[in-house]
Amino acid sequence: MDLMTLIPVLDSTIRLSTPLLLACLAGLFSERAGVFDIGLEGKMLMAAFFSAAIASVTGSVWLGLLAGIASSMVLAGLHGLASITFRGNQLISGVAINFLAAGITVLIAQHWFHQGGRTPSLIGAGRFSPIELPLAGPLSGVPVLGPVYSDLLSGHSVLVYIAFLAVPATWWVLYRTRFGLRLRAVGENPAAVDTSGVSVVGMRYAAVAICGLLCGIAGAYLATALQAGFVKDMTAGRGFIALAALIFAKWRPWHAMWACLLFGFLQAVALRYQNIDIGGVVIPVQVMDALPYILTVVILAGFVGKAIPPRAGGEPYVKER
Amino acid sequence: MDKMPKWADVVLIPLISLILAAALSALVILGIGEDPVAAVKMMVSGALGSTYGWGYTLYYATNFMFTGLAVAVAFHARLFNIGGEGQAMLGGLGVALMCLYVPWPHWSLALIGATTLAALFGAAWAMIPAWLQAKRGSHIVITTIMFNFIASAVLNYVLVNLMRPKGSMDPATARFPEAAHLPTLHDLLAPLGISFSKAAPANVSLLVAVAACILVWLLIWRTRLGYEIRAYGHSETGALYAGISPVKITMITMLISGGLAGMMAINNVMGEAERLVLNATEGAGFIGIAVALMGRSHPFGVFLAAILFGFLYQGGAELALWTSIPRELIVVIQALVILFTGALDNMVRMPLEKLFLSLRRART
Amino acid sequence: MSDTSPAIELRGISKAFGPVQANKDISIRVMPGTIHGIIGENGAGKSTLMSILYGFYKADAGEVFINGRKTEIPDSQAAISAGIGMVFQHFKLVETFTVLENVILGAEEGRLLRPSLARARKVLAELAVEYELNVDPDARIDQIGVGMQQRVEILKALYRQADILILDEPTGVLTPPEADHLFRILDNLRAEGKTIILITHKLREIMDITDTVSVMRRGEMTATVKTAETTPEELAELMVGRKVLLRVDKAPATPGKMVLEVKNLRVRDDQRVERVKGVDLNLRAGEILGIAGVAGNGQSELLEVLGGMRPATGTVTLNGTTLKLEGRGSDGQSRRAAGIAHVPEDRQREGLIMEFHAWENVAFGYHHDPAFCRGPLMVNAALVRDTEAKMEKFDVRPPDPALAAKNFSGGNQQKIVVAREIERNPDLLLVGQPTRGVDIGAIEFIHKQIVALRDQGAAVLLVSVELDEILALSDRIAVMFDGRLMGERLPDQTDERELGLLMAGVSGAAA
Amino acid sequence: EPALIFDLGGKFDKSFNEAAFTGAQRWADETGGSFREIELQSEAQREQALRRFAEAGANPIITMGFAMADPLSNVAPDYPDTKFVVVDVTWIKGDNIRQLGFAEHEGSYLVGMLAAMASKSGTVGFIGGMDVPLIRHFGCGYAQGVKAVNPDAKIIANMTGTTPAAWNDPVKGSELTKAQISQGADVIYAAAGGTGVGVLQTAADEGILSIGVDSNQNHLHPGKVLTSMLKRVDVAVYDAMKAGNDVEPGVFVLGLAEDGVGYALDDNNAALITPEMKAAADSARDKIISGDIKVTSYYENDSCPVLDF
Ligand SMILES: Nc1ncnc2c1ncn2[C@@H]1O[C@H](COP(=O)(O)OP(=O)(O)OP(=O)(O)O)[C@@H](O)[C@H]1O
Ligand SMILES: Nc1ncnc2c1ncn2[C@@H]1O[C@H](COP(=O)(O)OP(=O)(O)OP(=O)(O)O)[C@@H](O)[C@H]1O
Ligand SMILES: [Mg+2]
Ligand SMILES: [Mg+2]
Repeated sequence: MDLMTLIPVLDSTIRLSTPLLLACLAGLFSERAGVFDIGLEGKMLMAAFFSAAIASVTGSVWLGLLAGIASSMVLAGLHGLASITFRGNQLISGVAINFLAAGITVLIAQHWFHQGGRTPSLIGAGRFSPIELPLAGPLSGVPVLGPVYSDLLSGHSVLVYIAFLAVPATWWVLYRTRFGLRLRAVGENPAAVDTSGVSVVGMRYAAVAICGLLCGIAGAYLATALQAGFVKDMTAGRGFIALAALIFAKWRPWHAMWACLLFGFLQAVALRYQNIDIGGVVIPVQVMDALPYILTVVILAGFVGKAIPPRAGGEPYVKER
Repeated sequence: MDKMPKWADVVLIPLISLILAAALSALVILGIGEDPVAAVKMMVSGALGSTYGWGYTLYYATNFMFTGLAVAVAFHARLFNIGGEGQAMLGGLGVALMCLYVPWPHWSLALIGATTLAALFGAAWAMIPAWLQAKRGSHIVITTIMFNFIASAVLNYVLVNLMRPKGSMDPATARFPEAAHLPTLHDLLAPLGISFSKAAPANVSLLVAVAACILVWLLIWRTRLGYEIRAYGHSETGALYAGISPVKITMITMLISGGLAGMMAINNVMGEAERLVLNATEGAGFIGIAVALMGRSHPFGVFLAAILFGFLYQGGAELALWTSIPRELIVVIQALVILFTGALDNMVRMPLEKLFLSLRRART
Repeated sequence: MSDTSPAIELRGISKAFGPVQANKDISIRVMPGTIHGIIGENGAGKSTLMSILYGFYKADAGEVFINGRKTEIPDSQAAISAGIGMVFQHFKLVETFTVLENVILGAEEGRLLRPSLARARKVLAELAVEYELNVDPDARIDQIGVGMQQRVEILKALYRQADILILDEPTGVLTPPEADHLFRILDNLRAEGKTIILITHKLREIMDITDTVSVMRRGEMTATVKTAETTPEELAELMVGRKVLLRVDKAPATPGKMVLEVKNLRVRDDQRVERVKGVDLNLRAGEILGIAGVAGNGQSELLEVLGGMRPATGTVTLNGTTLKLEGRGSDGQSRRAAGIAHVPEDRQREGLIMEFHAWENVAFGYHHDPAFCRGPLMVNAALVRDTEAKMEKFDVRPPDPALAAKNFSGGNQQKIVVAREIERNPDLLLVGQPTRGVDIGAIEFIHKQIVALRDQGAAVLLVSVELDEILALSDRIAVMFDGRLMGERLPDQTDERELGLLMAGVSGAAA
Repeated sequence: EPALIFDLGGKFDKSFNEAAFTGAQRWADETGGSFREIELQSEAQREQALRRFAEAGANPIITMGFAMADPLSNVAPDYPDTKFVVVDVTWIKGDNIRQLGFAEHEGSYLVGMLAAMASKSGTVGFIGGMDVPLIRHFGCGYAQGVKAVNPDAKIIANMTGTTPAAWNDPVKGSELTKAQISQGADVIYAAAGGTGVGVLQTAADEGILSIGVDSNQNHLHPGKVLTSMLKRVDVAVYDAMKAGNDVEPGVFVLGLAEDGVGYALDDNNAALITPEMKAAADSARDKIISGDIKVTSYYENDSCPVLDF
């Protein structure tokens, strides 16, 4: 592959990695705090719908983004209610949230827009448009660097840059701040946090809220930047790929970025080429589709380094039986 | 002392959860500008008002019995098998292979053959996550989710590239031969003088599902294996003490669970579609979770919950057909049932426990 | 003293966990600058009371006064602000964090970590000098020993400038020298004017270091006395509610043929740390070998290996046949088939399935016994009958086979386990902590049953952290320290002092 | 009362299914009648939907898409008194089935010519939905039209997928569009149902021209959609509903001559189609009808003379 065919693929990798990355970081906050979340998919879907719906009604993509985030945070709150306050099973709660989002988005979409569960196509200010990085124009002529900067790095929507900036931000919050210390502690041993005089419930709700926020951005990106409107089930399993990436990254921010880029790249390739011929061996597109999941299973199996989740993950914090 | 009586645990709590889910569903219907009472009426008449409705209700219920049992069996060993969907897909592949490539003399033999291979395929698909859980400690929830996606890719490949008949455009297998067609309830009840809709797909698999309920009950509560499964589910260290091998129990339980999920295919693939299509499972693997939760992992509870969900599904399909309420309403109801009977269980349980405790205090 | 108000005063504290009344109307006063001991049997409610004081649990009723002022303690933050620090029975540390991170957790200054860490490093260095509390601030918790971890817990409290320090059974996991070190630290702290509450059930510790002592029994505070004015015997009586007679009438042993021979047994735990480091022992029919030691010195692992619960290397022969120690054939089923019965240390997590009926538990581990089975099915009626018989013989109350195990009291749960195991007439009985949390009447009963089994010719391997129990039951005593046996003693030729030294790894005259 | 069963793309796919809906709606508006409808969610529901409508006495029952062929041939014999209409199926047996095919290659030929005339780069694109002969049939006609205008033109063809999900995957449509643009395409024809929405959107965003399909999609991005290959499913549905119970069973193929296919010209693309382009396309239309131009059908021997898929 030469640069000119590679760049569009990588360009598309960045676009497709963005929702994965946002959702993956969302899951990272939640799971680092000990709240497992298989409801990333549902939260993204909810946000995708509400962002598109509000953007199409108001004509403002920013209002849409806010609505998307709010709706995702409502689901996050529900997850918190079930798994933190009522100490329910986090996995079951996640499953329920995914179904809830899948159903309710279509119901409301149909009720509001009568378009078979879609929103009207977004136009103009209803969508995020690409932004040019400074000097993208003048630099585009420079060999190698030019295309990389002007075609690959420049010209994405603002949410893409937010997603990639969220990686160092997450790292910094997690490892350099008081909040991060407490967040990690609450995922490892909530009793230690509790007896240190910090509210376990508060920390976990905070983490779940951040998770909702990031999922909200991810969903809004799908509906208002990557596409121009909502169609039902438009997340198409991205929440689960993000979950896979999270495990693949062993719950670490920088690794999460690389994992999401890898999975985004696989998607980009699978989108462009139906069957890939590598030295006479034809790899069917289904293998590309399934590769993120297969890789995750391999990682989980511990054949390539062991993925140890936060120790208190998945368990509600119960003081009194 | 228990915090509350057993009947409260197995009857009262699910009932209250169900009522809450129903109430919220009604609010949702109101919210989308429809009339809940009319909707319920239509669901009841569509799902239970005719033998046609019953035929579909029971058809769906059959699916859910298999997947519900699959989840329930695994729950007893404290394993959360989210992979029923993938296992049922693979089961479908097993059924298709058996029906298409073996010249069966009679449907009964075909049913036995197809059931066996469906169960084997489903079990095989559950085996890898089980092995990874038992031997490598990989979280079975995550691996079974991953295996659902992998299963759908496998099926996609097989249907598109291998089993699609020449010249056909659909990614689907050819129709199964006449000899592999299962008798429907119409055929079964006609000799008894009961007339049952010819169009509805409920078929002899229903009887297999009921038999499976009974067998699972026997397995869990009457056999040594069931005893070991339950012991392991309650306490892993206890199982170790008693010489119950965690690896063995995890594997066997998941094989049984996967086998049950796979067996669903005799109903939807062999009994109804009579060919294997993409997405034949239609989410039944996930509904199994709701069914097992509602049924408190007891086969009789699963049986009842499966019928309830069969009703919801058929009723929901009717709604979609005759009103402007989208079929997704049942997805929402399903979500609420899972939420209230599963995740928010304590919301109902905690106040009830307090109530029973203070009642007892008042008595003594 | 009379005009100063107490550092801590609790009034009418009550707390119920569901149906269990853990604390009933408890009042207590602790004067500043003193060490106050709290003793009581397992489950008496000591930890619960202190956890309430520390804001970990919320009391159902009652008031707390700190330095004479009524103080609401809704959470641990409030307790910390009131100057209370607590070292829990089960440490509350984040294992993947460093010592420093654990110390600052919840007591950081500002939103950023670096300044907090820097300050804590300085303070820790000062505290290390002041109180002999040396720890490596950059070590990860899961890489240091329990003694060190306890220091971290104490440092956490001191870092938060606690004036009142609660220690919940701090010596349970310590070797005697470590315990001595701890008591020196506590002395220093008292000298600084700090107030200390010490929970323990070791009477000697109470007598050695406390100024006053309170006794708890079944959720109630039965007495508070000045230590100088009481005796261990009196405290023991207060603790259990009647005169204690910790002697078992038994005839001298008549050891028969060799039953168990263990050579060079080595065991690693789940973290691959070697916990048993080459143990040799043998045991004859008709004798009881008691293994003493501070908890965590490998005796649990020894018992678990023999019971088929974990793999090991070395050789173990039972009645002349070699037992497999790894893989197939080394599990609990094979051990039972070979004639080993096992009363495990933790009846609730191991010996019983708490959700199972009593009759189901009576088959636990023996569920393949042909007497209970027909083909793959279990014959429940036979089990219920068997359970009724055992319940009657062992005086299990209530004698209801259908009751779930969790609904029996601790003593009765233990009786069910002991009945199940002893009634198999094993060649070798493994017993771990047989009377932990069991009332005195049941203790006597269980001890009698063990001796009776010995007299029938069984070999008994007894592991207990209670020296009294070891001394009362054993025909021979071995002490285990750091994964090795420190030598054997005969019960009538040794005493608690000598055994205590051995338990601390001081190997005395003979080996 | 007639009934209409949409295929998986859903009734608002702006394309194939929406054309059917438009036709049905026109009938309803004109006659004041009403019709039943359902959007399928999965393969497994096809038969249930057919049966349920037949049981309830709907007549005729109009179904969309080749995937209905198998369920329909299974169900139709059970309801001899009900008339069934199926679009895009021409090969099944049944006395009560009206099977409608379209000469998509003829319509595609015309839009192919327009594409070649509008292209400045000499490279045009084709994005198909699910990779089935039907869609290759579209692509093949299109390629012949392009080559007729510019024998040197380069045609980039991609299919969205191999399953029905390919009809409803705008993200993939958008990515494929970007890929084709990076290879130089400046006019892209989307024959991909709902996926085409993503194609048209991206083409408009990136400032190139696109060609819609089935319905008139010119209005989706006025001035940016060159034209649409019309497949008059709306007319077929309208006619079937109008005929009611008397709808005539049999196999019918509608081409340019029957006005079953064509290209769209309206205010939205008036500026894009120059009079010369229109003249060329219209004359080709006449010649195809008269037989002077022969557009090869992909079905003839399952291959295309001018394009490899
Ligand atoms: N979190 C809890 N939930 C429910 N019951 C509890 C809880 N903690 C303690 N209990 C119960 O309360 C009672 C008192 O327990 P507590 O831990 O206070 O006893 P203790 O005196 O500290 O015993 P030990 O010497 O074993 O530490 C016991 O019956 C125990 O089972
Ligand atoms: N974890 C628990 N869950 C439910 N009930 C319990 C629990 N622990 C104790 N109980 C109930 O409380 C009662 C008292 O139990 P507890 O263990 O405190 O008894 P006890 O007085 O210590 O008796 P023993 O001396 O036999 O141990 C028991 O009969 C039992 O029904
Ligand atoms: Mg305690
Ligand atoms: Mg007790």
